[in-house]
Amino acid sequence: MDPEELDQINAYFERDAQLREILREENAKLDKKVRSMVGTLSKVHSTPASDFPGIVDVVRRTLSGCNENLLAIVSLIPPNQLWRWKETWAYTIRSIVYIAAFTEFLASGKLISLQEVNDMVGIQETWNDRLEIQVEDYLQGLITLINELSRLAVNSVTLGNYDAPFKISIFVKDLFAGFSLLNLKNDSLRRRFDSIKYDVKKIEEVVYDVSLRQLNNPPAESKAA
Amino acid sequence: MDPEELDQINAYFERDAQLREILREENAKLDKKVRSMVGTLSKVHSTPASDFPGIVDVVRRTLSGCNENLLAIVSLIPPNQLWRWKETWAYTIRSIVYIAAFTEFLASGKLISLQEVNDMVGIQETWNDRLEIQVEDYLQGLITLINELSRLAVNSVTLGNYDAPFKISIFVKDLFAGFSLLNLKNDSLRRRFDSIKYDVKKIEEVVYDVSLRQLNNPPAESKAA
Amino acid sequence: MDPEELDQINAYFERDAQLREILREENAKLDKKVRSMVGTLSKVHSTPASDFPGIVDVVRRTLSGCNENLLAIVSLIPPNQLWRWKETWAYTIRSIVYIAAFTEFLASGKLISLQEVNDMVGIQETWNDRLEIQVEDYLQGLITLINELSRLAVNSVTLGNYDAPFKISIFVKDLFAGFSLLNLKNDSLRRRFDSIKYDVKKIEEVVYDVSLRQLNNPPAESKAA
Amino acid sequence: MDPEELDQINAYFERDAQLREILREENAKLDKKVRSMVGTLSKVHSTPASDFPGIVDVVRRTLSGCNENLLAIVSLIPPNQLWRWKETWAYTIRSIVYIAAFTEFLASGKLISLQEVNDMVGIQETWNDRLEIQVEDYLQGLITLINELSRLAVNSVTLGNYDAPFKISIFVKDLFAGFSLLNLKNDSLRRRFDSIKYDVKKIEEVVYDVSLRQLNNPPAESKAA
Amino acid sequence: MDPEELDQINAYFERDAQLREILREENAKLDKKVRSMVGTLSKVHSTPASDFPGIVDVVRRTLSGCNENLLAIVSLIPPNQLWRWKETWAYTIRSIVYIAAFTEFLASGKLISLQEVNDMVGIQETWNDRLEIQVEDYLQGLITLINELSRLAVNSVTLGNYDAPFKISIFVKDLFAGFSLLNLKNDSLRRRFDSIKYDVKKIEEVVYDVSLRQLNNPPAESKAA
Amino acid sequence: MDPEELDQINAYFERDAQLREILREENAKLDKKVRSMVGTLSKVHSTPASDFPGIVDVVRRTLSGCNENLLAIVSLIPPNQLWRWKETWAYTIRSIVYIAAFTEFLASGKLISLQEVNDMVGIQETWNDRLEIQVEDYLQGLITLINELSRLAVNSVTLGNYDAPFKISIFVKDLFAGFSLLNLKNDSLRRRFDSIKYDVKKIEEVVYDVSLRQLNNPPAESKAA
Amino acid sequence: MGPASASAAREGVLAAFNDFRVQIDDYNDRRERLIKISRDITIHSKRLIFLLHRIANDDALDAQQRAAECRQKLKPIRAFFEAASDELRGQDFGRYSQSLSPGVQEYIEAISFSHYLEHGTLITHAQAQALISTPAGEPWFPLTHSDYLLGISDLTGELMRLAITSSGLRQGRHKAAEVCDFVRRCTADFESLTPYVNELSKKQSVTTESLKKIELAAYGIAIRGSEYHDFPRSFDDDPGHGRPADEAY
Amino acid sequence: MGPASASAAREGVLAAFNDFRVQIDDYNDRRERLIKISRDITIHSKRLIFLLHRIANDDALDAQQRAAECRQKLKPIRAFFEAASDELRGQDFGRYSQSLSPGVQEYIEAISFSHYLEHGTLITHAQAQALISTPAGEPWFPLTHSDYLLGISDLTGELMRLAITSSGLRQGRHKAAEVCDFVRRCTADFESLTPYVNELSKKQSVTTESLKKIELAAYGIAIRGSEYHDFPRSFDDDPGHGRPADEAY
Ligand SMILES: [Mn+2]
Ligand SMILES: [Mn+2]
Repeated sequence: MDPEELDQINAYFERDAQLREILREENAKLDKKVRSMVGTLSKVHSTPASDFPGIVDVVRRTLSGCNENLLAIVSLIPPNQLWRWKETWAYTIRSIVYIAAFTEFLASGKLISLQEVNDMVGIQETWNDRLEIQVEDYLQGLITLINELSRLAVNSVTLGNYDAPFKISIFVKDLFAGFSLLNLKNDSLRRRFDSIKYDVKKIEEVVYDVSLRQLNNPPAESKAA
Repeated sequence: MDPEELDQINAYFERDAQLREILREENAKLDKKVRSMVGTLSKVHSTPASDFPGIVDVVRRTLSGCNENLLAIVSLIPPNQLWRWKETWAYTIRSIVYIAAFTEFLASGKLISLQEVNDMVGIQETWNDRLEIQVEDYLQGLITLINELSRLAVNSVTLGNYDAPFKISIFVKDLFAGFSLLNLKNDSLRRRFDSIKYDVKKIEEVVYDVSLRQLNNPPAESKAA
Repeated sequence: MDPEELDQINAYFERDAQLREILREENAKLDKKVRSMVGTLSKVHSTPASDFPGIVDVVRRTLSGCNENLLAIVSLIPPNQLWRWKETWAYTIRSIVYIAAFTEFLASGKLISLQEVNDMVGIQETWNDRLEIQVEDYLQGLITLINELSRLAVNSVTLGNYDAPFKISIFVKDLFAGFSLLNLKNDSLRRRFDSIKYDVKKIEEVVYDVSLRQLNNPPAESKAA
Repeated sequence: MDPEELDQINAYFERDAQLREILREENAKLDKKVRSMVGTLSKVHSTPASDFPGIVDVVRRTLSGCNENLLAIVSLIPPNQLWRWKETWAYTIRSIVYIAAFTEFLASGKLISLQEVNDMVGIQETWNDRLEIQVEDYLQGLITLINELSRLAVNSVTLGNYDAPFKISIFVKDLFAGFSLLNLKNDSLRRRFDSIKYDVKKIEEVVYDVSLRQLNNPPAESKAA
Repeated sequence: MDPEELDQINAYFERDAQLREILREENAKLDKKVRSMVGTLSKVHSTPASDFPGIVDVVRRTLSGCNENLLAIVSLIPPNQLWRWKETWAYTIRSIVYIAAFTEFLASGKLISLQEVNDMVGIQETWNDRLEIQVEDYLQGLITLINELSRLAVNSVTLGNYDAPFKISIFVKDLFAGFSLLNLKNDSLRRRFDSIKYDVKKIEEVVYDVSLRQLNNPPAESKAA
Repeated sequence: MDPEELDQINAYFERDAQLREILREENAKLDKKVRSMVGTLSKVHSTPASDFPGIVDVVRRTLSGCNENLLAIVSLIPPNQLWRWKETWAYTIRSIVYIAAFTEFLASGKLISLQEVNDMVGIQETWNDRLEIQVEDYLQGLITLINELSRLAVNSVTLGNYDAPFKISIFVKDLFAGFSLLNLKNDSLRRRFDSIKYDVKKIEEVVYDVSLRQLNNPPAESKAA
Repeated sequence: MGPASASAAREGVLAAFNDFRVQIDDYNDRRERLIKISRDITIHSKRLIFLLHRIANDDALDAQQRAAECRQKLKPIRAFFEAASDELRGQDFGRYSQSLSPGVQEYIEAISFSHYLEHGTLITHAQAQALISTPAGEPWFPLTHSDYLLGISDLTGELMRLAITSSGLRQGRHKAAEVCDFVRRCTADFESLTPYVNELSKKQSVTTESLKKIELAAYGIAIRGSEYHDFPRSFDDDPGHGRPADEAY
Repeated sequence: MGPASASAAREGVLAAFNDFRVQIDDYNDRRERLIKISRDITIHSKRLIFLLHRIANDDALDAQQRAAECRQKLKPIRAFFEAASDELRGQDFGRYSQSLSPGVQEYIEAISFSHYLEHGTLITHAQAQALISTPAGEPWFPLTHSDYLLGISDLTGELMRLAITSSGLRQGRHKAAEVCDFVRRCTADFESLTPYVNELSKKQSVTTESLKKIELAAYGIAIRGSEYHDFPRSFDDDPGHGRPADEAY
């Protein structure tokens, strides 16, 4: 190989390796925040529904603080290199989607949209050649939410909240119907989607247990759902 | 080596690779229809039994439309090469068996026979050196049906339909007894059969819950189911 | 090759092989005791809680007798070679942590500390270049305890003890929250930690079953937990 | 499930297992003959060329006797199931191709065609949905022949036959050129083809040794070979 | 399990484990002698043929001394348990066959018989329910000899001994013809037999090199072989 | 779990991870030098023997410069943790042994001792609880040397140096005899030792090729060797 | 060494190897025969296990009828053992018994299952050996401890299936608890033997998983039973009263 | 939340997911198309490599004729690159280029082989990029460093085949030594890059094996050549003088 060309190639890879290192460190900082929010959110399994707003508040404050970390990351990525580096933060971004979607469900019972997640953490449209929540990341985050909601259905009943499973059931079934519309390849999204079938089943069984014993408030509604 | 023979050998290798490609595409088209039918059928879990006929109708129309896709596939397979290519569509065919059997159960409460599945999708006796529903495929489809019926037993009760579990119980126990008479090898069929004991158990538990709470109709009727 | 040097190399390999052999034998003796304690402890699954103190007593007596085996091992290890030989006994030490922690939970309902495990089996501070319970070993032992406690929750209910699952649930959730705060790498500890999520879920389901049917004594308590 | 249908399914599974067993035994009988022919053929390495006709004769008699074994096998295969069972005998068939091709080379110096192999062992056109020499099997057999011919080139010279390497060289180079025109996939055929370059090289080296030492007959004759 | 039966089974296995340990130690002693003989024999590769008798003598003396080790082993084996324990010493016995066969070839140019190996190390007919050279061990030893003889053919020529390759060639080809008579399963013997094809080829090439250059003494003989 | 203890555990994991990271970086620096020396040494395959001293000189200068890197590493290792961290640099150390041994062979034709390697790179006796060339590392480096020498034998002949193979043969056979006397377990050292049998054979074949054609200078010498 | 002696040497080698061929062929043929017998025993034993599952919950049959059905199915297996015993005399047992092991283990699994269903206890080694013996009580060949243990280890998997399928049925309610106890004791007993029998220690984790599944079945019955204590109709009533009585329920 | 709003929520979810479906389908379709193009490029490149092996030793052809045959075979590949370039504009290159990588690497292997045969040198990155460009010299898409390096790495395997098959032929005698030199330099250059390109470090051991095989071929020629130096007819004569002159020898 021409020595000059060899040097150029070497320099190119060197720069690459350095950027990878720095990105990994920046992502580790963001990830730390994410873990702490996940920890806070996990308290819902042993908290009466009336105390959910407090939990949601705490989490959302940290969530909007993630903006500075994302800013630090996006400023490191060279233009148009989104696809080259996204693996570095993909896993963290998915957790952010999960956190945002969980708080939205707890607050309003509704499904958060991808745009709303962007807004919550301040991801700009103009970053889209460097950092962006991909559809796949959004869907991965929602699957984590479904995994968690099947636990919540069970634990709500333990805490005497017999209506929660019905709300969760409607929410999850809608989402499941949505997922069923997708033509998924045999990839990790597909495998995780297969796993939520068990969550749906578990939630159905909780709703069944409560209905059978007529513990919930207005049985009419659940039948209509 | 004779140049002409060389050309023939090359052409032979070429044809093979192309056929594999086209078959995969044709199967993908059929598979899309199958997924859509599975989606429609999954509505039974949140629909009163009185609306089942509508669902069955929609599905059966698509099902008979699968004939054109099967025709496209069978016309591609060279004579006598069933065993060479069957893996391409085996998974799809099993889903077709499941769909046909589910509609039959919903419509008549009866077990569909392999021949009836053939008739529903227009698979001809004369295709049998190229495309055929194998006994294994038929049995695999039935196991999927059992998996789904245990969910249906649970969800029917939630929707206030207390007779459905009894119907399902009779149907599934009969099928389970049938499977038990088969001398299965230690293959995937055996493993999947082994898993349906949990479905049988779940259905039994639902039947008990409903009977002990005397929620179902007078015994005479359940006998008729 | 110099014959003298060859002899030295051979002698070196020989010594090594012998020490490995003797350590394996010594560890086998200790392991036998450990297995017997595990066997005794496994009786809790079919014993009323009132008889636990007897089981704990028997086990603790054997446990403190392990000191002589550990002494035999530590006296064999050359100075500074802890890291060379620890694999020989790591698995056994982890079982000892599990046993100590299980007896402590049964006796007091509390989490044993690493130091308390050391005290129970007489591991000295001064051995620390040769034999030591590493933090990893301690955590691994606790994970085994969690695995076992999910079984105990199930079996307690079978024996009619409806309060045990609530106690176990509080203990395990606290431990789980602790583990969640650790920054685990992608190693065996991480994989096993992932497995305890299933135990937590299982225990939640047992608590759910008992609460749903209002079988436990003071329902107020479970809600407060 | 219909008891009669169950019996049929069971019988179907049974037949399958038995057929596999019997086919294996029939193939073992054929394989024994094949081994014996390979043994006889290996004598060419220590036999003067003048005695080759005798060896060829003996082998060809056994070869045509293989017809009865092939007949036994083909009569066992159900119609259209060539692709299901061909793995059972593929290895043996490849050896038959090798034997037939070797005898043809020894007798006439020519390359045997696939059809001529069929004729030699009496494989009928009408069997082609059950038993057939596939193109791959034919090519695999020829590669084995090339492996053997490079040994023969060496051993001929040792026995003082200096013309044989020239004959072999022409034959093998022609065959090698033919193989080079095939568009092979990255499969076992490709890998074995890749290995014959060493045989080609060895044969060339022998030809050079003999020519440079002027051991072979006058050029005119070698041209005729 | 009945406690008494459990104890008996435990005792049985305990005895077994102890015997295995002692046998392993005894075999290690024998193996040490074997290694030393293999080392001595490897000198033939750099020694003129005239000095072979000295090497053979030294080795044979050690070989007959192995009798005491074999005696120690056989006296440990309970009656009729040959097949239970033979794996312990099989590998060593195969090396003994190799050593005995190599010395015989060097001394007389002949193939040693299994009985002669027995005589050389004093294995008694009456031991045959406890310790015996099996046909398979004998054949494995001969294969090792063939591996070594292809090296010897090469190294003899280096040392200017141009007749040795011819002797070796005749000996190995006879042996190879013998092996070809065997119907070997797809086991380790078969795999190793496949490997000696390379040795045969190598020896053929050495013979070719020497013949081509007419370096050997009476060319007439080699052609007649 | 006690928050303070959690913090300690986390701090412990943190320290560990950092040390691992820094050690990896330090080792990477050393590894870069090692690769460059290996690159320089590989020039011997295309260089006349008369130019070897120049190559040896260049390499040895870099080699003694490795001392600063080793110093950096040893200063990072906590006392007594040699066995914990040695995997980090073991591979690099083995390459250093190989490089030192290769230069020694090229310069003097002799085998370097372990102590001489230590001296060449300045590894101190007092480091031995933290960084040390283990006997295994030394032997592994020598095996790499043997692998390389069989290539050198081949390439020397290509460059017209017919005496080199004889020198290499004597050196390697002596080393091989030494290795044969070692009582190696079934580990990576044993497997690599098995691989050098092929190198010995290859060198023997090169010596054979040269001797057969009488290309080397004083044939008497090779016979005496 | 002249040409004459060379060809004599060759003849000698070939004669010796012809002899080896006979021995090796005999060895392989015998192994083949035993492997086939082993497969046949396995198939029949598996069928017996399937049958036992079917009749275990069949109210229509009493214990005697069940035992009779079993003995019927055991008959053909006796013929296979008899055929195998010819190949396993004396020294040959050590040499060839491994080929038969899979069949023997599956057979032990089947007869121990049958024994458990009839008596509720673990078949002993002696009882199992008696079922591998001539009608006169002469063992066809010795039953090794490891075959015995490995067969029993597989039994726990069948008991797991039994516990789960029968836990939904009325008469199965007590069964799960009994099975749970039984398998727990097996698991504990095996634990002390795992250091000696390599395969057993591998199977032990499967056994533990089975035990957990059985515990869950027993738990399910217990927790559901506790709830229905106060209900108008008892938990132990047959709730499927609307069904025809002769249905295998 | 009444039934009305529940069904509204469901409609909202389904609408959003329908949108996702379109995006995912588009992504998958595009990947499929690129994978097919990649396969086509691979097949054609492999054929070119086969062709190069055939004509490399063909005396009947001169350098120009060879180059012409190559250009002929390269033509259809240009069409595939053109088709692929539509899918790889701007951001999409980063997203989809991996699907095309195997084809690009095989293409690099082919053109670098052709370049070596014509010029005896390594094709540079710029030269390779020029062969992935429109006739006007506009790159269809950027050639990544790793695709370039991995393609070259595979070239060494083809050179090994070339060295061995041609080492038996008259005109191949010099070739082996040249190839040996060339591959030795490639192996050394790659060595410094292995820490950065994971796949390259895996391929490096294959490359080293190829180098050893080439060294053996060169050795064989050298040692045999040395012997025939003194022979009546020189080693470099065509010894196959008895053959028809037009045979591809
Ligand atoms: Mn079983
Ligand atoms: Mn290639």
